[in-house]
Amino acid sequence: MEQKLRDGAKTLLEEGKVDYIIGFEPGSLKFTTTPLITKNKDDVDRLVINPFIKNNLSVFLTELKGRVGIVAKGCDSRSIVSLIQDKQVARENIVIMGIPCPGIIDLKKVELLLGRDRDEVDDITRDGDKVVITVEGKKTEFPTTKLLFDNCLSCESPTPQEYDVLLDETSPLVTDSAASREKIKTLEAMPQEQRWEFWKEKFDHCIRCYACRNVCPACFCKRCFVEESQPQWVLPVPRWQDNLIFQVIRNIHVAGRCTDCGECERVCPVNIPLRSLTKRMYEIVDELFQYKSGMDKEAPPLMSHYEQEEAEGLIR
Amino acid sequence: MEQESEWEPKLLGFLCRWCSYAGADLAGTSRKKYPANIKIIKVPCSGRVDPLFILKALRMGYDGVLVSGCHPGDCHYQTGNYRARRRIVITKKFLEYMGVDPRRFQASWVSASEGVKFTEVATEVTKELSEIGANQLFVDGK
Amino acid sequence: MATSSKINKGDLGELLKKWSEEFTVFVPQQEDGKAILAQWDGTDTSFLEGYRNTVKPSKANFFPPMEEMFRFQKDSEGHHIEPTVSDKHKQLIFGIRPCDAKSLAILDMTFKDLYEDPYYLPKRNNTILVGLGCLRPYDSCFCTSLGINPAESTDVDVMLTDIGDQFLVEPISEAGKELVAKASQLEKATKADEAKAKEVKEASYQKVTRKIDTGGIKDKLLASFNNQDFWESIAAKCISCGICTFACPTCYCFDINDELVKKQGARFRSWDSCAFPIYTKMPMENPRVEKWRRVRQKVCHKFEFYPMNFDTIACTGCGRCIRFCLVNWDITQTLDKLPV
Amino acid sequence: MTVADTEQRRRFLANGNVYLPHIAVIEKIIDETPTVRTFHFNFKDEGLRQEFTFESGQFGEYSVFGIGEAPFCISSSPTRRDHLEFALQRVGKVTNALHRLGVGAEIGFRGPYGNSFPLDFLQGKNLVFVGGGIGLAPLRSLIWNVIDNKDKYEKIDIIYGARSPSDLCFKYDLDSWGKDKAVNMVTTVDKGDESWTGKVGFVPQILEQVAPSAKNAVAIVCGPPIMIRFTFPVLEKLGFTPEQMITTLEKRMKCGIGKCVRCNIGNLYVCRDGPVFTYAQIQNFISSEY
Repeated sequence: MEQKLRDGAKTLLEEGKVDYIIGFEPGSLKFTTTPLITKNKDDVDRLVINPFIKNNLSVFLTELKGRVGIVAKGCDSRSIVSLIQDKQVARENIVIMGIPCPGIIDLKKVELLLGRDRDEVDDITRDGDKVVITVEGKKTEFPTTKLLFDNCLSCESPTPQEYDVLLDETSPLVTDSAASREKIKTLEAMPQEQRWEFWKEKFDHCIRCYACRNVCPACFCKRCFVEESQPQWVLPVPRWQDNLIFQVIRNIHVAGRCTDCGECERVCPVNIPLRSLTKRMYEIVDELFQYKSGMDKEAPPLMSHYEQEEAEGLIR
Repeated sequence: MEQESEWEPKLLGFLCRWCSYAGADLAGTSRKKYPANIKIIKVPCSGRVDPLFILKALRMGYDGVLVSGCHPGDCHYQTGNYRARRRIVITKKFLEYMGVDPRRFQASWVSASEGVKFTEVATEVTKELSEIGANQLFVDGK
Repeated sequence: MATSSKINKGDLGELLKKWSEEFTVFVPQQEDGKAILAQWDGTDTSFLEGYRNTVKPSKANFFPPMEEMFRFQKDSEGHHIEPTVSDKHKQLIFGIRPCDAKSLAILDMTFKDLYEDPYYLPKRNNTILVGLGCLRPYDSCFCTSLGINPAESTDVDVMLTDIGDQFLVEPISEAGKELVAKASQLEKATKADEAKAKEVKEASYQKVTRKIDTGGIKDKLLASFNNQDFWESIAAKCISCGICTFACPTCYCFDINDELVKKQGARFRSWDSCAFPIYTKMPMENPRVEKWRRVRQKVCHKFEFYPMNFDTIACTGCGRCIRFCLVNWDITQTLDKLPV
Repeated sequence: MTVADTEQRRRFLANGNVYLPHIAVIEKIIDETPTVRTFHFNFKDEGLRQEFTFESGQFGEYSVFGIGEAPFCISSSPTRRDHLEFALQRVGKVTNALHRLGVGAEIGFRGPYGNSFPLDFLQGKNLVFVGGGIGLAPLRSLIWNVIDNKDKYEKIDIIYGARSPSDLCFKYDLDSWGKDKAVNMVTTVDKGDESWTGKVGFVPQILEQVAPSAKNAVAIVCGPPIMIRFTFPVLEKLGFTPEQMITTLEKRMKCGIGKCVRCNIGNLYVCRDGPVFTYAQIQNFISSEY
């Protein structure tokens, strides 16, 4: 699959069909990949596909000028579709090289499970529904569902629905939707006040690095309300009240665009369970409007459309 | 701490100028009494209300927020209130999930001729806010 | 060399308890498998198990993410300003790594420069640093390239080295000597203990495998300053978040903001980052709209401008920016690729 | 450049804390253009009012309490010291708030900060002032300073321009400089109107026409970044060396004392090492950083 990708990407650049290729190359740390964004056809030999290609590369589409060939997992392709729906990118300017994705390994889960950091793990190998981890020469097997990212566990389209080239046959993804929304279930079971206290405490840790926003393909505004000073909606200081409002509004602003790719939670340096917000919003949108983001590039975006009769009973 | 007996809920209303604002006006001129607890901001359309306004009002210490616009189908700008509806219900559901009492953020459709309905809505919302007590959402500590 | 002493690991709790009488003691507490600098709970020393380095750098204890500078209010006579009372309590940071101790020495230069910073320095002067040699550097660490031995430091008051069942205790500063002299839990170290510590330090040094070449780096950066193609290629995958800045023990950019509620107000300072486009934005102009200019600023500030101003590279090789970067943007690779 | 020594820098700290502002009161407001205003102010504290000194080129951090702080140069001359002045264009949060203030309102002031124009170096030389728009404010402090000590300087050229006649600042000064025999005053606008009789053209073009000699001369330039960028090449053409070109720069600033970093040009901080620079100091970085 990797060779097919490299050859395809090289051809795209050589034939002038795209100006840029966006994909993954090996990172500088163990079990890490890093985005490769290049115009140079010699670079594409570094492209890789492995169980650690966690980034949602579609975030780079809105900042590159020209035509782009992009490597996309199922969730990434949904983000691309959503960007097309919002007219942020034009379909004809993108060549999607689709990867049927069997799920991405969450290194934080590996670390918690083993009680040691990733750089002290020798090897992690994916073998179907098992993951074999080697530590100090000793191999241990774990069920894949214990080690995939939460959002992978409820993935609705492991294989891209929108693509120009599909690099492999569809491969099965083992999901566990109950595990995927376990944190949400716990929250829903709490009394109302306790839920608010939970989020207060979480957002007390926020340092306002804006990684969650900057990495989100759905957060494509050129100017964000948090940076507005006239009027000053929230202060740009890491205080829980301002942090919390920032995140609530961000979630509302991306409702109908968020595809539950999980990137915001993955990148949070202070481990705020952001997906417990985005995933719930994703569900609310589905419950109220039977709408799933990034599934149909011809569909009007959620917030610029309406039905005559919907969402009854919530307004007096 | 404010004394329980002195405390009165403060409600911020964003009212569409074409209908609910006129409705509130009608309630006033026809001497239908609605609670003085509501402070009204006139907006060109319920579609103008960004969920940010709601959060900002709660942050500023209002005990509740009411958004009121034209009945579905009656929008002066054809579709403003339909769009508002999607935004409002999403915000309402989401805030509830986060732990905000759903009674703190309410919405209603009130036409220019419904002075009575406006009085009812304002009275009921104020009553509900009295029941749930002062907004402590953004207060430090606990 | 000052005479060193040692302490049994089992007696460390007693020593921390003793110190708690005089200081607020901060230790690297474990939380969800990560170490964070937090006030010692006064019970045990299990926090040392598995401790490598804290997620947040220790600068937060001196230069917090957000800090009130002063309050103001208005009455009939006009405005009144009330400086925020600086915290006078003495703190002791236990277990700080040599890289982070060095970073404080680097921050001191800026905060002492021309005008003394009235928020950072009092906290700094009220602090005792007890260093702990690092035996398990991460694969992202490159401190040795910046002249740091992970298990040795002159930027602390007292330095501890793990020699098996005991820690070798070396007083470094005058305050450190005083502190050690008062501690009854210590006993005199033997020649063998000192030899063992030396061995540990050498072994630690060897464990740091990531390297950068700092030779002529200032000149290389100056020569590449206007090389837009280079900087664009380096910056391509950056997503302009503040993680590397906030995780960095030597980054100190800050923002200042006011808040006014009902005639009562306060001015705050808070961490800021050169990665944010708004950082340099003026109403009519912004000299760093493009991402490559911001990435260049970050690299040049640490490896070119800081050395020009203070004769020190503003990087300690702690590796946090590499570990936490969500796209694995790696400063060591950038420096490697610098055109000669 | 003339850098104040540490002693002097620390003289006017409020409570010994460099971040605390002094309270000052606005005494007079002059509308310069539709978007630019000059404020005359004085300290509320009687003692400070008497003691406070500064040099031409230095700036202060001005607070509107509850809104924030912004840096502006002191636009009056230290030779005329019954009050202080600053001028600003209404462009952002703080400047808008300042424009909403009336006479008698209180503001916060920290300073003076930064270096100043090198008077020792300028003495005995021909001075060429090149200003654009609100950029005249810092030059104005120096121009009055020079005019009040006329015998110490040689020829004075002032080339000043703005977008339109209504955008010219300090018209009252332009008039009195125009009448001063020691001064060659040239005013230009990018686009004139019916009543405009002066020159029309961008400042760098007019500078090229006026063509002041570089011999024993120093050019002092301040204006919008675009004007500064185009003025240096013209001066070079006229034979000015990088050491003979002085500018005063503006950047986004917060602390004003070289700590918060955002105003750097290379290793130099506009607030700490500037705002006054020779072109020689900044030419490596200015093309891409300003």
